[in-house]
Order: sequence, then structure tokens, then C-alpha cells
Amino acid sequence: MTSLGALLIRDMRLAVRVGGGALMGVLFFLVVVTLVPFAIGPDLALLERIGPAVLWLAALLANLLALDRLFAADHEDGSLDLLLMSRAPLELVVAVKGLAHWLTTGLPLVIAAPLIGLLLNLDGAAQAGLVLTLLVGTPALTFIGLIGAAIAVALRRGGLLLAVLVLPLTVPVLIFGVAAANAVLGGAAPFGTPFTILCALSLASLVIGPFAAAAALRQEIE
Amino acid sequence: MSLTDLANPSRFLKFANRVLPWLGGVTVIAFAIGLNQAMGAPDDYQQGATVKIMYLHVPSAWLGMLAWGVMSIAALGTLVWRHPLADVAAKSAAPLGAAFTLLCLVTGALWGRPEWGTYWVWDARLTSELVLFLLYLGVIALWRTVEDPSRAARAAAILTLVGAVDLPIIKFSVDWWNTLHQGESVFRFGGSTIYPTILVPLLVMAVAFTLLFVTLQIAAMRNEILRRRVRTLRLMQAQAAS
Amino acid sequence: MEAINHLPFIVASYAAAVVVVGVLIAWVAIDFRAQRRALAELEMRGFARRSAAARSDTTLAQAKEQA
Amino acid sequence: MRLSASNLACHRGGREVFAGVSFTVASGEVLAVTGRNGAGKSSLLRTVVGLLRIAQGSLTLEGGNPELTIAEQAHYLGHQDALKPSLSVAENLEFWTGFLGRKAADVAAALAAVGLDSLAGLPAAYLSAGQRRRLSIARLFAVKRSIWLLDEPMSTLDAAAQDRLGGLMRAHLAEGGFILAATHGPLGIEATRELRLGEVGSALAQPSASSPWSAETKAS
Repeated sequence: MTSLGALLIRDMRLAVRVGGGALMGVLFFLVVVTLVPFAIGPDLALLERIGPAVLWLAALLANLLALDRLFAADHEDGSLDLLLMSRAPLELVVAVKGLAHWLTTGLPLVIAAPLIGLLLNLDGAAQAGLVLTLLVGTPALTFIGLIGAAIAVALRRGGLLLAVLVLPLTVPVLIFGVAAANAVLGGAAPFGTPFTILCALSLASLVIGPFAAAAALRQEIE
Repeated sequence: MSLTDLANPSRFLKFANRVLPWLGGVTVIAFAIGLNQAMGAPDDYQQGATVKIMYLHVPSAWLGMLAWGVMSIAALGTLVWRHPLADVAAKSAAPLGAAFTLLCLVTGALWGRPEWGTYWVWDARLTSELVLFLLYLGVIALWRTVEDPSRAARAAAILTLVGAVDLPIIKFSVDWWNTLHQGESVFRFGGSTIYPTILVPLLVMAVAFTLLFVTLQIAAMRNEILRRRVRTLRLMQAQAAS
Repeated sequence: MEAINHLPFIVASYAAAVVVVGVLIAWVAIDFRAQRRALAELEMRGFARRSAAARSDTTLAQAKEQA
Repeated sequence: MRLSASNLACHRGGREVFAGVSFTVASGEVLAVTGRNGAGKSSLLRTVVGLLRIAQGSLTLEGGNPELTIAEQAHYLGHQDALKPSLSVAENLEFWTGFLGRKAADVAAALAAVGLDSLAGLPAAYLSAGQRRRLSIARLFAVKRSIWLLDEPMSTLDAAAQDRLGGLMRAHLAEGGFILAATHGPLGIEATRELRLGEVGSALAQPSASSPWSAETKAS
């Protein structure tokens, strides 16, 4: 599929060029995690205990805020019209845009997570577990977020609406992501169960996200 | 973007071309002397050999602050005198400042691990250094987001000056925050007197790092001037093509 | 004993310094080449940088005379 | 190849934009869609490419590829140029040719056809409105499609560029394509048929008859 390849390359290029949003998510992630100890105090034992939850929340927000412009930018400059007319199925077009977004926003978060985990006093095994859960879970965040981005595409204050729409949908991902990460930290619960569910959530969102987002775009564009 | 704006920069380019080889050479010599002395310096009686990390850590902390100082002065130049070279200086200093602050954080963590048993504590000094690093990243992000350099320069100048005013407040509040919570388990740098055998290499290393900063800053400014020239010429080209 | 225990951290610190400084130097050098190449390309297309620079020098001289 | 519409209607936001529009265009023909502002010229083109839903009537394409929709065989040039300012001129065009598939003409050749070859390496942000428009038009040459739907193609173009576009459109017609163009001014092509929209006029501001609320409004 040359057309989908071209789209993937373009979106990734745009993300790293001037004005693009790649790495802005990581920066946001870093700032949020840094703020947490100020709010709760520099108690390393406490930070270690809530570390996975903090990282997951920060990753969720970073992912979401970066999604705001995913379709809106294409809508404003008319590109979205041409994407909608494409011979490639719109679901695949949307999925490719989601993939490009995850590669430029979600993946850097996963890579940065161990460094940030260091600040929260997470040890080696906990960090490995956290990175693994983020690697498996962030695609779910991106692809659920696609739906909100598509619904809010034509709205001027789409960013806030997007957050309000999508955050409740991400509750299961958050629950099982943090549960799996905590299990690595030595909690009573086993690691396998929440991790498997997290994988399932990601796979399901990989399918549901593009279909729902494509349907929303078709409606919205009128 | 008028042509007079190129005037001072082209003088600067000539200056940079002349001075950079010499500066580079002096920097290498200073590092040779500094590293030689640092390796020969005795170990600290309390901290042992890890004190060698100090010869990197302290100069990079100093450069992290120096770069923000350079950016603040340049910000005044941008806002008050509208000097194009000030924009260039501010933009070039930001990545350098960020890099040296990062080096300060990394060496600090590597020093902290053997001394305190952990890479990171939410100590006042470390935390304010981390906030400084985040501020640098914010400024760089701002430069990267706004395409028009003179508009980006003004926005970044305001952010830089606010940061310059805010940094002491951050430092103060973090100190206060920390004493509230953590008492004196904090690593105390001024606790032990520094012997001349350690101090002299440290000063030489600080000079070497500063020379390195100046060299890189001038080279980065030269790049930035060239980049703007390319931009101007391209705009002229687009216009001429009609 | 202690020195040997701590050696990895010292080595890692100096390695980090080399990496950071190396990246900075590489960034400056690569950027310089890229800009030079872009300028050369523009000159080839007939956008004389020298004439622009020369003109701006004269305007500066004029401004000084007026001042 | 022949595109025909019969009794086409389009509703937006509960209002009727146009109704009862019928036309046919066949290979080698140009249909100029005219009418005052708000008459539904842009909406008609968007309806044809499926970006707006057909409220009534039907669209049929004879002689095309039966496996593809009209939109998938058409070039649509909207009001916006669909360009990314941070990508270079060549990168922008390369993306659209790659995305639309079927690379017929070389990207460089298409840029030369619209007179932008000397600016290929520049970011699109540096282009003037007319240059952006020409870059958008270059897409029509880089990828061969026989149906062209052009929304105000001549706007923001200077006289020389309008002449050049006229020539390119004539070449397209000669190759068996056809053009449906919404326009205010002349297209500079001979043998242009005209479809005037909004002649009925009064239908414009009224709620459409199919709206479930219309009966109630009339009653009250």
C-alpha cells in the first residue's frame, strides 16, 4: 500500500519538523512527573509506592494532549477532504495516522519512562515492568484517543472536549496498566492476569478505535 | 528581515571565522591541563575517589547557570534594543545550557549513587537543577514551535526573563519545601573545607568548560546566522519566482 | 578497595561528559555543513549572497555617516 | 465517460442548499457551475465527490471503473490547498502523488508544469497564495485521473498562471477527461457549458421540506 506508506512518512516527518509535536509529549510527561513530589513531598518510600500510578497518569495526559491536532490540522488545511476520498479504506487511513502518532508520541514516552522512574526511586525490576506495561498499554491510549480526536475534529476548542470525551474511556487501561505495574513492584496480585487484560484492551482498541474514528469523521465532515 | 539586519551579523561571521580555531585550540589545551591535574589530585578523605566526578559536575552546573545568564542578557537585547544578534545568541545558548544542565544532573546522579545509595533524592539543589533543565527544554520547544525567528525570539525572550526572575524564587521555595520535609540527610557540599589540591584542578576545569562553552556558543551563533541568511534568501527566491 | 568499587561511576561520569560534549560538537559541525551547503545551493541558483551582504554593508556605512 | 446527475438536492444544517439540479458532462467537456455566493456551487462539487450526502436524486458515472466510486476516480481541488507549511514544495507533492497512487508524471515534471520547479526545495510556508495554489494544482498532473472537480481554480492566480492553467485544462480535455468547475469568472476555455445555480432563489433561506420540523414551523 504505497498510499498508506506515504501517509505514515508524512505524518512522522511533520511531527519532527518545526512546529511539530513530537517530543512535546515527553516534555509534558517529564514536567508532570516532576511536579508530583512537590505536591506530596519528597518521601521516597511514598513516591516508590505511587510511582507507577503517577507515570501512567502522566503518560495518559501526555498522549491525550498531543492528539488534539491529529485530525484538526488536516481538517483546517483541506487535506482531510482528500484523505476521505482515498481509495484506501478510511479505517486504514485513520489507523496509519494513529500509528504515526504513537511512534512519535507514545514510543518516546516508553523510552523516557525508565529515566523518569529513576526520579521516583523505582528499582530495576519495577522499571522493566513499567516499561513493558507502557509499551503494551500506550497504543490503547492512542487508539482510544483517535475516536475523540475524530469527534472533535471541526470544533474550535476541541482539546478540552477531547479530554472530557476520552478520559472516561481510558479507565480500564489505567486500571490494568497500574495493576500490572504494581504487581511487578511486589504487590500481592499476580502480574500475568492484568497484563494479559491490558494486551487484550490494546488489541481491541486497535480494531475499535479506527472504525469508530472513521465513522465519526464521515459524519463530522458534512 | 531587512538587509541592514545582515550587517552586524556578517561582521560577526568574519570575527567567528577568525577566532574559532584559536578558541578551539585553547579549549583543548585547557582541558588537557585540567584533566591531567584532576587525575593527579588526591582523593577526598571522606568521599574517596568519587570526588573526581566533581571536576565534571561543578563546572557543568556553573555552565548551566551561565547559559541562562547569557540568554537573559540576550533577551534584554532582543526586547529593548531589538538587536538581531541578541536573538541569535539567545537561540544558540539554549541547547548548550540544556546539555550542560543535563550533564550536571547525570554526573550528580552517578556521584549520588555511591555516596547516598540512590541515584536521585528530592534534595533542594538537585530539584532546582531539574527545574532549570525543564525550563531549558521549554525554551527550546518554544523556539521549535514558532517558525518566524523574530517572533520566536520575542516570545522566548519574555520566557527567559520570567525564568530569570523566577529561578531564585524556585530555588528559595524548593529549599523551604525541602527543609519542611526532609531535615539534614541532605548532602552538604560546603561541609568540608576544600583543599587547594582539589580546588586548583577544579578551577582549571571550570575555565576549560567555560572556554568550551564560549567556543560552542560562537560556532552555534555562526550556524544560526547562516541559517537565517538561508531563510532570507529562500524567501527572496520565492518572491522572485512569483 | 573503595576506589575500585566506585570506579564504574567515575568512568560512567566521564563517559557521559564525552557523550554530551561530543553530541554538541557534532551538532554544531553538522549544522554548519548543512547551512553552508544550503547557501552554496542558493548561490548556484543565482541568489548572490555577496551582493546582499555588500549592500547591507554600504547601508550600515551610510547609517554611520548620518549618525 | 459520462457523469450525469438528475434532480440532485443537498441539505446542510436543516437548510436546503440546492435542489433539482440536473446535468451531464462527458469526456472532453467542461461544465462551469456558476451562481452568486451561497448558491451552492462548492456544495455541489462536494456532493459529487461524496464529501456531502446526497439528500435527493442520483449521480451516475458511465464508462468509468465500476469497482471505484466517483471520488476515487476524481481529482478534487477545494478552497484550501491541502499543503503542509513545514514540508518542502517537493515533499508536499511527493506525498500527494504517493497517497493518490498511480504515479504517472514525475513529481519534477508536474512542478515544472506549474512553474514551481525552481522552488522545489523550499518549505511551502514561504510560498505566496498563488504559488500555493499552483502547487496544489500540480497534483492534478502528477497523478492522472479523468474527472476534475475544481472549486474556483482561477482564484489567487495571476494572468500568466491562469493562461498556463487554461492550457493544462485543454490538454486534459484532449486526453478524454472532463471538468466540472465552480467559478465566478471565465475559465478561459472554449466550449464551456454553463450550469447556473440558485436561479430559483427563494428556496434558499427556507427550511427544507424534508426536515421533520418544517411542518411544525409552518403550523405555529
